[in-house]
Amino acid sequence: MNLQGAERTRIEVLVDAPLVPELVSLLEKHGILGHTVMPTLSGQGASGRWSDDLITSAEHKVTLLSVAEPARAEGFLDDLRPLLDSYGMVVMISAVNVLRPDKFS
Amino acid sequence: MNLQGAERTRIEVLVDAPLVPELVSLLEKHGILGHTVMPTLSGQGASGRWSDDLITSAEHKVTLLSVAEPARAEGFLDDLRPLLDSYGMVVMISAVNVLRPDKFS
Amino acid sequence: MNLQGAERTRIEVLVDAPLVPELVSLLEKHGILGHTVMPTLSGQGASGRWSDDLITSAEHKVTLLSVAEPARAEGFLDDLRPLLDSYGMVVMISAVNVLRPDKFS
Amino acid sequence: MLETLLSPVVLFFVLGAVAALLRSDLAIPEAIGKGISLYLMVAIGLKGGVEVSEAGFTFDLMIAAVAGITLSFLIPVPVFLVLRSVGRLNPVNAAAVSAHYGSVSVVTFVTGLEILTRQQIPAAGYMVAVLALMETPAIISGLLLAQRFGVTGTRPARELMHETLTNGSVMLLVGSFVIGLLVGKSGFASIAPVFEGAFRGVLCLFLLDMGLVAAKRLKDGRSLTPRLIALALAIALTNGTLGVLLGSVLGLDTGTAAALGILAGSASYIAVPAAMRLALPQADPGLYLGMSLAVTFPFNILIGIPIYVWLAQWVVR
Amino acid sequence: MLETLLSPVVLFFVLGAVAALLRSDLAIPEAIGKGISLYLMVAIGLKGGVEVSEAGFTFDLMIAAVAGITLSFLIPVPVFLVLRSVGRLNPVNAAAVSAHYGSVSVVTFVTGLEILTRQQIPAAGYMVAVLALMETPAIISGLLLAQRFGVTGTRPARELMHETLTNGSVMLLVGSFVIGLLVGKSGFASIAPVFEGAFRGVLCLFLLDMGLVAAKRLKDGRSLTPRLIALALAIALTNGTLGVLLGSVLGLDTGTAAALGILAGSASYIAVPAAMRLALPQADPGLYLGMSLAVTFPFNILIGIPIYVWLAQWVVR
Amino acid sequence: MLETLLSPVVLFFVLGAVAALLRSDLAIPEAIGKGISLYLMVAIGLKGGVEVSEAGFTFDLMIAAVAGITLSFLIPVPVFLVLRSVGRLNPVNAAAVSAHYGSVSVVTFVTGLEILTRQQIPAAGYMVAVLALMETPAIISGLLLAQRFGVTGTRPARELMHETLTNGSVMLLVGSFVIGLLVGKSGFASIAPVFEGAFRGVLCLFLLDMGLVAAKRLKDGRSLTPRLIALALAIALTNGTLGVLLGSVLGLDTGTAAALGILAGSASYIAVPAAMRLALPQADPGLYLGMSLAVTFPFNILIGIPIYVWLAQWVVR
Ligand SMILES: Nc1ncnc2c1ncn2[C@@H]1O[C@H](COP(=O)(O)O)[C@@H](O)[C@H]1O
Ligand SMILES: Nc1ncnc2c1ncn2[C@@H]1O[C@H](COP(=O)(O)O)[C@@H](O)[C@H]1O
Ligand SMILES: Nc1ncnc2c1ncn2[C@@H]1O[C@H](COP(=O)(O)O)[C@@H](O)[C@H]1O
Ligand code: NA
Ligand code: NA
Ligand code: NA
Repeated sequence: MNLQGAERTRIEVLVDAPLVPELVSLLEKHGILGHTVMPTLSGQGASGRWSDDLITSAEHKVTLLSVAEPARAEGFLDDLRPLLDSYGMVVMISAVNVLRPDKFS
Repeated sequence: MNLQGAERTRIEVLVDAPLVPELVSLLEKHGILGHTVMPTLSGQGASGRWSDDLITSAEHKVTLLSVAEPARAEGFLDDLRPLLDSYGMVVMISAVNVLRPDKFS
Repeated sequence: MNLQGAERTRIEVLVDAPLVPELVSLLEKHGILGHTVMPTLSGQGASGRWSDDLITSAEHKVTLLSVAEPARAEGFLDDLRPLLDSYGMVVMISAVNVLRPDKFS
Repeated sequence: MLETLLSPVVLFFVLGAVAALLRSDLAIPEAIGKGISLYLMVAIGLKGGVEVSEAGFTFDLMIAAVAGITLSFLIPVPVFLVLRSVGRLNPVNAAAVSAHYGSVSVVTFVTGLEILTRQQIPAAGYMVAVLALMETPAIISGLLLAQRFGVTGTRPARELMHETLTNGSVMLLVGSFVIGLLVGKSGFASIAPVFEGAFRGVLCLFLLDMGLVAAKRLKDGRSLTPRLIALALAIALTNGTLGVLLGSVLGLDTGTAAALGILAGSASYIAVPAAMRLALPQADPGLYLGMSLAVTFPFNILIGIPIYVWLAQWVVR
Repeated sequence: MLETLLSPVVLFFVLGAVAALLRSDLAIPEAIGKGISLYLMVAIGLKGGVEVSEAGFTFDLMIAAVAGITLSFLIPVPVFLVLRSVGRLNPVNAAAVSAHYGSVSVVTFVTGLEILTRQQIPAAGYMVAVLALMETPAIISGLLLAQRFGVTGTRPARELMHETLTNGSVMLLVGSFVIGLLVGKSGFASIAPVFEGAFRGVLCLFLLDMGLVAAKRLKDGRSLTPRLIALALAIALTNGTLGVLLGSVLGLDTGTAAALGILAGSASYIAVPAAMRLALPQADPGLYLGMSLAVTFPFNILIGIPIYVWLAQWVVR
Repeated sequence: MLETLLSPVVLFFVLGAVAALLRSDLAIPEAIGKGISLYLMVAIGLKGGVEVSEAGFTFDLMIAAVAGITLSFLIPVPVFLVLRSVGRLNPVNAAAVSAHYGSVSVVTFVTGLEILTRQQIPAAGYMVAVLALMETPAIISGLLLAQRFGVTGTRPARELMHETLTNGSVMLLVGSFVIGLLVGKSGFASIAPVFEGAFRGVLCLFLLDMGLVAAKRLKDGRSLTPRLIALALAIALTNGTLGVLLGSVLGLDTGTAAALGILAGSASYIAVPAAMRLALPQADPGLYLGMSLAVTFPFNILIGIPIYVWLAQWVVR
């Protein structure tokens, strides 16, 4: 299919809420200045089931979405790899087309 | 990879909540009758950081998701372009496969 | 574009909240042990408009996201097809790359 | 009846409905609406429990309980037949709707209690227990009806039974009732400011929300035809009248007989829809929620309750 | 003035602001903040309605209403001109900001009422109606100003009118006011624990939230320049003074004149931003929310209100 | 002890736990739970501040403060050693868990105060200040322990210090305490209906939620072994006993010594987990939340508090 716009890399990271600022710093280090955080309700993985009770936010998970220029995304992902296990993150990478591509450099 | 189902265009628009009805009208004008709105928590872009405080909903951002027949999606996106700057939207376009493709005409 | 990581199938199902446990059982039956549930706010489709009022959760819709090994995804989707109409679900399938692919078998 | 309409509780319901009909953007956040409905169930459960702890387990209580359970079990049958014949619904939809009318609406009941108290003919405290008992039998009837007509639910009966009995609102009502019984009047005193003093005010806010939700649904008009709207009114009125008469025959006092009528005439829109979405996914939620929430509920709040109360005053000697 | 600063309501505002400035992770969930703001509007509407039901529709009420509407209509004009010339804003931004200053802030008003009551010079109950009347005229002025300078809004005038008049906060204020009028003092009694007894305490929690939100926004400093911050202060002070003087000239009593000043000096951050985002999407929300919410609001809570009150005590003989 | 179990607050905790164990779908919306927990912290802070404003800064206050800080600092050390040897945890997990036990649980403390008040041996008002002071030192101890065993946290010490001190719950407790001090008994009167009158009722709703959350977590059993469950009980009991004895030796009165025991015996599940997730991301949150929230918390509510109170009555002459 032929889509409008210019291609960029879409990175989605499912991560515990307290760790988001760390990841945002890492994004910024690679010159990726835009992101959006989205909520989740519950889930299940190797470490069991969880659902948001918000008595404590330590395990409250959110999705961090960032659309970035492919080369910068590569750099970010390289830096992210060593953190994956201790942070318990799930990372999804796909291609996406955007309008106004200059906004996602 | 070979995926089940038929290919459609997936449009995701990050937009301020008060503007959603405008976009839905625009979708309908192009015969795209299905959509789903999803919440967001916070973000950062060229115009700074924000997080939902909901004292005022003027800057409360949501994601509008619509899966549409490619030709209709083209038409919608063409009409959307001139609004991008003043509305401050982020638009992502990708291909997606759907089951029951007749529902996404 | 050349993305990092290994390719998997990304399945997103928009479904009424009370039916999620059924779908999770179905995922597990096919050996897909990970998923995440995300909230929605409102939408429109062939059966009309809705928005979350939560007086009753019977029509409260959520998105069930699962990233799975392609063959297992196929099996799951085959089992899902007959339920589509009565459950009123919307199913999106796409390819996604993941880091730590062993987690998404 | 005008007096009823001028109660703040009912006026807030009207305000919500008017706002929705004018397409106002007024909206109560989901979490707040959910939170208030949990609060109301705790408050009503506690109150009932404390009252029964004072009055003891009486013969009347047992009679009312048996009457309530019987009504909840049996009401779905005629409702099903009417929905099939007059309403022209298919078996699965008719079965799902009929379960809603056999079960009860907590908020209708609570609003009724308010109005009875205002008219100085309070219902007996044990009616809260009857309320809890009436929530679930109708679900079983509805599913049996569906089964008889060849519709097999997707879930094994045992699982469904468990889900219905451990439904959040049932557990909260029953649990709070038991806590009220255990702590009695003296233990309740320290928490009374929240669960008694604040009750009416919070109920106003909830009915504001219910007015918004019900009117929005009526306006969207999903799956509702004039014929079904008429049926939703007639069924409520018939069941309510039946409840009052039964209460009167069984010798309950005026307020209590009226409360039984309110329970019989009301339709569930919390516990039963959740159960039906799961057990009969083929049934159309727009249909059963439309009838119970958008038609029967407002009808009862504005017209039904005054009628049942007036009827009870008339038939109970 | 120190006395004002030591009211719990103001202290909680300061606590919220301090927490945000220290970059604390303290945050009130959105749904709670929204819920409390709905509660405050219902409570204030009811209170006003009940008071007017006691005092009747007086001549003073009409005078104050006309004064309020006039202020809301006219204030945007000079504000627009100042923002264009001194503030160097483009027409669309200047128009959007000016609409905010013509309209009013419910929470500033409520905090003002609290302080007036503490000082035993309460404002008349009908000022709640004036508050509701002042919310929307400024929106029309703002859009007319934008139009005169070649900016055409995206929405047809009729639609916009409808959206503005059915705005959630307007409907809730007016609706609750009418309910208060209808039920009167006796009908209010049963819901008073929630809407009167709990009012001040809940207001504390809301101002805690407002402190957090306002200071966070000031800290992020989106679109705000020192020049615009100075203007946001000067405009509030001028409008507030104007309101008090007008009230005094029209013969309102001390508390009521002070309340008119507080309304005139306050700027909207709920109804108007939502309308502007829709009608003038080209305008920068960071700008108008920054000025009204992050500068004018805290200024009024901490300094403006005491000044207007003191001025009213001085000029009203 | 039976008397304690029949307090409504404890009964609602049991109801929540039972609902979760029966796999009921009962759930309190997140925003409501969060909102209530903020309310409780404000209410308890205000109450403590008002009480200290009446009683003044006494010598006892200083003694209790020093004792509390010391306990919070030192408790992690033996807990760490036991978790390493008996619990067979790796250093990073042992350090993270030990920080939780040095710190405190606000809700356990509040429930304890309720029970002390019911038994007419109230704790001194300044214990709220001690509560706030005990929240953070344990975090520092925990991180120092991790460091000594070669685990370097991911965050610079200064940043972490700042985050811990500006943690939302700490700021809210301390801020409300200061506001209580400033406004005193007279200023508190107007907001007392919300922060005093409603306190017990709201606490019931919160413990309902805590019962649900704790039991659900226990049932899911993430990362919990029987050995760790036994340790979670033994550590709580030992620390609680230690706290009571220390209080008694220092000459505190019965209620205050019991409160110090409750603080020492309780484990954090709000401030510390958030800090640990950030500072020691390698540690397993299922482990430290499981031990503190699913085991120690219910134990303290149902058994620990009565024991510490009884012990205090016995040892304080
Ligand atoms: N295959 C998957 N698809 C979608 N979400 C997943 C998947 N695996 C894990 N997750 C999410 O990531 C969280 C942590 O996963 P884990 O570290 O495997 O326990 C889970 O609780 C899920 O919310
Ligand atoms: N590259 C990006 N990836 C994801 N979200 C973005 C990106 N850029 C902007 N956004 C979102 O869009 C909003 C508006 O962006 P902007 O107009 O650049 O300020 C931001 O606050 C983010 O929530
Ligand atoms: N084309 C679409 N794009 C995105 N969401 C859709 C689409 N069609 C339907 N939906 C969502 O699925 C729900 C049910 O659809 P339907 O069964 O067609 O009423 C709708 O209310 C929407 O939330
Ligand atoms: Na019924
Ligand atoms: Na103004
Ligand atoms: Na401790």
